[in-house]
Amino acid sequence: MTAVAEPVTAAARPAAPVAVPAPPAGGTVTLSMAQALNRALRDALAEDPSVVVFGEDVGALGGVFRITDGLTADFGEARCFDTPLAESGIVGMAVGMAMNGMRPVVEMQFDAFAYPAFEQIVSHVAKMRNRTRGRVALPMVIRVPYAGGIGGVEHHCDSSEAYYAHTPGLHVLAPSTPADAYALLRAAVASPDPVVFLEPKKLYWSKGEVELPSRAPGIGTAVVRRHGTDATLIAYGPSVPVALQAAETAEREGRSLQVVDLRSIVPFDDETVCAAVRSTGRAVVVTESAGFAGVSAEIVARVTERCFNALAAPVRRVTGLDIPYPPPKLEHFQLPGVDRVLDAVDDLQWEQ
Amino acid sequence: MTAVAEPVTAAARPAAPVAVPAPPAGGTVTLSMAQALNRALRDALAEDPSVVVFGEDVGALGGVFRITDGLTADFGEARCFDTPLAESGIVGMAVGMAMNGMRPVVEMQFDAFAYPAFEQIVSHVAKMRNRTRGRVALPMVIRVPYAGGIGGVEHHCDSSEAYYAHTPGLHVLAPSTPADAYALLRAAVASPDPVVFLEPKKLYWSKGEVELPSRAPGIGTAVVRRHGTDATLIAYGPSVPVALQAAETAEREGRSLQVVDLRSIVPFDDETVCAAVRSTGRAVVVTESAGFAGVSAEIVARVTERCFNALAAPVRRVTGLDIPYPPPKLEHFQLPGVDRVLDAVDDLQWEQ
Amino acid sequence: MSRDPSHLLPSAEPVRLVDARGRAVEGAPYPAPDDAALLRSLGALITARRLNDQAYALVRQGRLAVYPSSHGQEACQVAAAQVLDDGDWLFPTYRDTVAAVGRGVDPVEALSLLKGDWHCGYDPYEHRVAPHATPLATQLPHAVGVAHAATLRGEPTVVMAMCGDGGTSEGDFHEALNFAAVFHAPVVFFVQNNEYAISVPLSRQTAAPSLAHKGVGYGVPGERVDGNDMAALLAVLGAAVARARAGGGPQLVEAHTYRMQAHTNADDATRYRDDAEVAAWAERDPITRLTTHLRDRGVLREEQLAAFTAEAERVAAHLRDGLNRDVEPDPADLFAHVYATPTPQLREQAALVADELSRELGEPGRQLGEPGPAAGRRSPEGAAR
Amino acid sequence: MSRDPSHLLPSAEPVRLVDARGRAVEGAPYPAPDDAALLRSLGALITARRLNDQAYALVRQGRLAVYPSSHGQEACQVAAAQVLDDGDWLFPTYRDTVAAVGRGVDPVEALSLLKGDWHCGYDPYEHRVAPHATPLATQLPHAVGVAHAATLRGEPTVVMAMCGDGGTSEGDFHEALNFAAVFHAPVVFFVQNNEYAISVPLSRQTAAPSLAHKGVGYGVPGERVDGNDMAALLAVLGAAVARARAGGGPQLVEAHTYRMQAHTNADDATRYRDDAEVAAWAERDPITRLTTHLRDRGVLREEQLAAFTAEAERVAAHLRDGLNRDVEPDPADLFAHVYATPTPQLREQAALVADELSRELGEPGRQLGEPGPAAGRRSPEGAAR
Ligand SMILES: Cc1ncc(C[n+]2csc(CCOP(=O)(O)OP(=O)(O)O)c2C)c(N)n1
Ligand SMILES: Cc1ncc(C[n+]2csc(CCOP(=O)(O)OP(=O)(O)O)c2C)c(N)n1
Ligand SMILES: [Mg+2]
Ligand SMILES: [Mg+2]
Repeated sequence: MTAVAEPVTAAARPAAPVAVPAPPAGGTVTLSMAQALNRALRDALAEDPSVVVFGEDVGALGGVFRITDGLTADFGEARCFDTPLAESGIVGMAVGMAMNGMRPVVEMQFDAFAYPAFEQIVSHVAKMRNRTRGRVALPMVIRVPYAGGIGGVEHHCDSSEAYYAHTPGLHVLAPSTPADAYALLRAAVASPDPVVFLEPKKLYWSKGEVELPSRAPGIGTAVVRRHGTDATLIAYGPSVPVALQAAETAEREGRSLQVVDLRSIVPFDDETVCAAVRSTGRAVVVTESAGFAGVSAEIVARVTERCFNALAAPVRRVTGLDIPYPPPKLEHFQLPGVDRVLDAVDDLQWEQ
Repeated sequence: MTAVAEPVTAAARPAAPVAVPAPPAGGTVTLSMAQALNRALRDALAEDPSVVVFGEDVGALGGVFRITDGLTADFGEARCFDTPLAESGIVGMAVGMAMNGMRPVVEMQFDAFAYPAFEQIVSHVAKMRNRTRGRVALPMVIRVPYAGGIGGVEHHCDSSEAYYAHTPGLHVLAPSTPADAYALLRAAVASPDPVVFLEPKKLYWSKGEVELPSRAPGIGTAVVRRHGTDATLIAYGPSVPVALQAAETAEREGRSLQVVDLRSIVPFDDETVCAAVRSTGRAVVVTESAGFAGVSAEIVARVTERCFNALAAPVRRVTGLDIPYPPPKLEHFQLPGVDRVLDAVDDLQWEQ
Repeated sequence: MSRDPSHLLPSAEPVRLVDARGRAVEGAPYPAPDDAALLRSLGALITARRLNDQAYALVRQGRLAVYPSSHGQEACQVAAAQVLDDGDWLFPTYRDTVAAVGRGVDPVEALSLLKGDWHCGYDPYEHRVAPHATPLATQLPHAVGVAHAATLRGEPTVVMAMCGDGGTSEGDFHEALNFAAVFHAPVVFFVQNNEYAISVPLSRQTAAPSLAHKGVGYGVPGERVDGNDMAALLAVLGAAVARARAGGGPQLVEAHTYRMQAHTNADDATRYRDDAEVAAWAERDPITRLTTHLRDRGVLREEQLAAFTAEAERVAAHLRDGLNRDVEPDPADLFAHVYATPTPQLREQAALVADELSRELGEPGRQLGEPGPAAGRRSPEGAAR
Repeated sequence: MSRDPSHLLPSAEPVRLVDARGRAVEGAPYPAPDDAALLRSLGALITARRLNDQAYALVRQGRLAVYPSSHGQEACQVAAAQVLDDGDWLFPTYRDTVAAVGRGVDPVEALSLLKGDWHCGYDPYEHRVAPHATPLATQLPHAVGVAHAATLRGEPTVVMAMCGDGGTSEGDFHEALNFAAVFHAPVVFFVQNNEYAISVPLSRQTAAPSLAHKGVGYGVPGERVDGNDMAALLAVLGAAVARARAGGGPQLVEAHTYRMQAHTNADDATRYRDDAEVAAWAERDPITRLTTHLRDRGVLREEQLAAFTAEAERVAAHLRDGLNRDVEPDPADLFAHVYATPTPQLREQAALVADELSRELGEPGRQLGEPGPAAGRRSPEGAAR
């Protein structure tokens, strides 16, 4: 049985609660990404009384992915609560609460179910600070279980980052490890600006070491996940493990690939990305979302603008196809895989 | 007094009705873009009884920009009518009507006021044909008075093309001349697929020759608006006149700039664009919308992917800033102007 | 200044024609359907229950990803289909597979979505059943559009637009009811109030006296009905359809029922509700109720019941067979239906995938359709091995 | 099963305390406000009208881009502000400038949006007035959030959330009312039904008996009030605020009034309504009505009226002076407030614009702030001249 209370996933997943009841005082723990997120919310709720968590099914159920597991029980109804089923209302209410001293963290149940809130996000969340000349800040987080790879039916696997990344005024984050999930969610909740926080669904159950308190870099910082000399793979969120796997395969084939994990799509860490690309002279961008006018296009464009003279080949993209997300049985055609990444690497004009 | 019934524009515009009451049987007429659009709707309504036009204030008022001027009077309430004030409802109702044999053409009053319909557009309009394996087509047009340059207050000047262009399943068109406004709107209404039709507000009152019946190329075709040999400017909609002006200035300075007008953002005419860029070896993309993860990024990315070896310099972008659209008094900083375009051209590594 | 709203308000109690013990209610505000109709409904109910249980079992067997069951809500499902004419339309949600089947959709095709072969598995025009809607309440404005198009052409179509109690909170519910009222569209909005939206109980969804009380705010008559009373559902929905067809405009009908199982098989309902609550609703089972009612009145013969059960088994077997058959989905479909004619960009991408596949087919040990990276690599030319 | 809804339904006729001829209505369901309050309101009304007319004139003089006037709706504007305490919040639309001013916002700052210097010209926290909302109904969920945050902290804040008749059709209206009801939030939803949404008359906006009838569908009491009767507005809105403050939850109040002028100066109302309709409403002018009422009852002395008029002139002069003063907007502001700290990308873009400006300042004949291409070109190095 899966942890997903939705007509959605084929994949069998642990139904076990993800809450981490006994937080160690410090040091390093092994957590799934779901647990790391739960822990981040817990720690934020415990530290700052203005933090509130709400959305659909986040209370007693703990969210369809159990990210809010146990929060209502442990912090009370006032701090973590279910709302009526209306995403524009949820985001709009969060705007008002943020205007009035709170730090709301809201959950959209799936990417596609954040679309009803689009007007609130684009016309208010993103613009409030600017339109009030900095007088009204909106410290709020919109959490979105993001992208695919879990065998979900239609409307459950969209990749929506481009919509948010193109909207000035939002920060857009996408962790790829439990440690970053923890660190970035804490940073998002602490941020004075609104953050769209994209949680790769297919990585919820992936495990990793999490240092507590976190010393991971914050918003706006990319990291080199793997060093390499021949070409740089640029990825974020669900594509990072694919890039790392591709780099491993390539190494066996004698090619040294570097992997940059953006972590933060907005703000964008031009410095780290460009330094990495310049060091290899070749690059491939890997994203799960459709390519056309997506974040992958932006990465190609800005890397090319900035590193043109260091490039031995055009920066290539391996992205989702420009089609509606496929049904489960055809999903694997949509997801960037190791082979596609390596094919793209092969195309980087090595003959020159 | 302006033709705009909204708390929006500083610019004084002709309040006169735009309807063209006596359609000549053929030949060429001089029309404003607003008149050309009105004429296209008229001709479509007259030719095809399944065409219906609806939205906010499109009836008696003729739309806040008067694009539907006189349609209710001439074709009756059943063919052109006002709806309650709810954009999701408008688009959703259009979906149903398109499912049931009609060809709805709906008007969103301004870009930002289409956002409430975002879920309907992304999750239904764009996906219906695909999810039903081609059984249910949605021949419908979503008309959007688009972008800025008219001194509008906040929420009245957004450029929203990237949101739609990134969504597979939609066609996205943006005319820059009255002739194209007519031709492309006719093509959009006749299309078996949903079209987001972006009407550059600042060009509504610009005049031009319109051939009737139109022989302009249809959806998916870009055109070279001006030939040149040194560099190619790529633009669409409101940026085309800017690009043409820049090319004129450049000519006086002894530099020959080519101008490509995309007309159709989706589908994208790679052939025409790449041929143009290859012929000059240098290119600048000009769009009014924010640059980050916008259509401009896609153009840079795909041109670079396809023409890398023909490029003497990275393709540059001149775009709107990555900020919420400015208030009227600061609007000119947001709009790509001739000087910015020519500065970007100057940056195209001419020294090599 | 205000039009008199009293006729728009629902009755204080849901309309009931047959009580939980199967006895006819005296002085009910609607005439009872005739016995032939009730018998026919009983057959449909038995098949409906069997379909729900079969689909549930098929999830356990891994043939379906998940199934949002209408177990306990079958009377609503059957009534929604039965009150419509052939030319009418039904707009179902993900939970309304049984209603779609009731209009003639092949259950195997209806479950294609949840099997994962494709999205909508049936031809919506064949039985005038819209694709299952997942984004909540988004189907309701579509229903209004279908109805309004029919009205404009002078066709007598009525549209049955279904949604859940949770769905009534979405903005699209509001906009659809308002549009239907303003355009006087022949739509019956049928809310199955099953007390839960996943884990959220009705009391946290609304503070309204009832969901049917939302009608008056649009000038739409609201009615409430016992959602486990087949007779009452046929009467109330039938009257709403007849009224819409006669030009009376839209209506809002709220059926009080209960989601007997978890939201889907993937859900753990013990986290948010008591078994006792579920047990109490089991007492009100719609099938037991109608069976008792017809049996007590001597209308139902045991052979008839046996025939119903046999028919239900036949349908279940058909479903099993259909879902146990593996269809190899064709990746070419991914590109074929995005637009009427694929864009040049899609043709390029389709060619890339075809190229991957042709390479992959040359590679032993990799199966088309196997999860994981999509395809075989091109031979890594240029790679410094 | 259903909670009794009768207390949630509005009265058949709008509440009226003073009739169109200025006479007190017998047996009105609310006590009349005392004369001091009414006198104070008259002063505010006179200033409100003067502000509307001054702003309208300033558009003709080119000092404002456009002005959506509340001419004719001033009683609603004044009442919305007057019934609130300092700690309360007001959420105005683009048409509610006068209400914002009523809470203390400087009219010059309130009109910054329409002058075009910046978006919101005032500090929303200073007088607890949210920025004018343009995307219709989107401010209503914000109002619920502000109220709920206050409730969580145990603060006695009440929020007055304003919208128009057209705005009630948007999904956000629905979601906000439902959230307010479920969270029992102290919000007064105040709908100014001025009969039009730009060109669309109420009859095409809704088929409901009244907009106040939408309340019952959320479990929110609905009330209707004569929107040109200052006394009735103070009574009804005052009671709603008191009820919300006392923990009674949200309320929906619909005021029946009329948009006496076009939607904005840019609109041509002759396209969609008759002068006779406008003339009929002129008879029901809220200021004339209250003046007559107070004068007839000997409460209003002519010196007082003169003082009110003088005060209105003073405010109008302040507005004129403020709007005639040209402030040079600073382009650095474009980048300063997108985020708390500009991103590296914004710093780059700000530097580019600053560079353009510095070049431009060296160029005679080009003015900062002049429309058209933003700035001077860099010297076109490399250009083959
Ligand atoms: C717009 C949207 N938001 C959220 C969801 C996720 N979701 C799927 S079903 C469901 C609960 C629906 O409850 P209800 O409308 O009562 O229908 P029921 O499942 O009880 O039949 C939710 C929240 C969705 N499908 N669409
Ligand atoms: C979401 C949205 N859609 C459309 C508009 C354009 N628009 C501005 S005002 C208006 C009419 C509003 O009417 P109403 O709510 O009755 O308020 P009034 O102007 O009468 O005060 C419209 C359609 C908008 N501002 N926001
Ligand atoms: Mg339910
Ligand atoms: Mg109005």
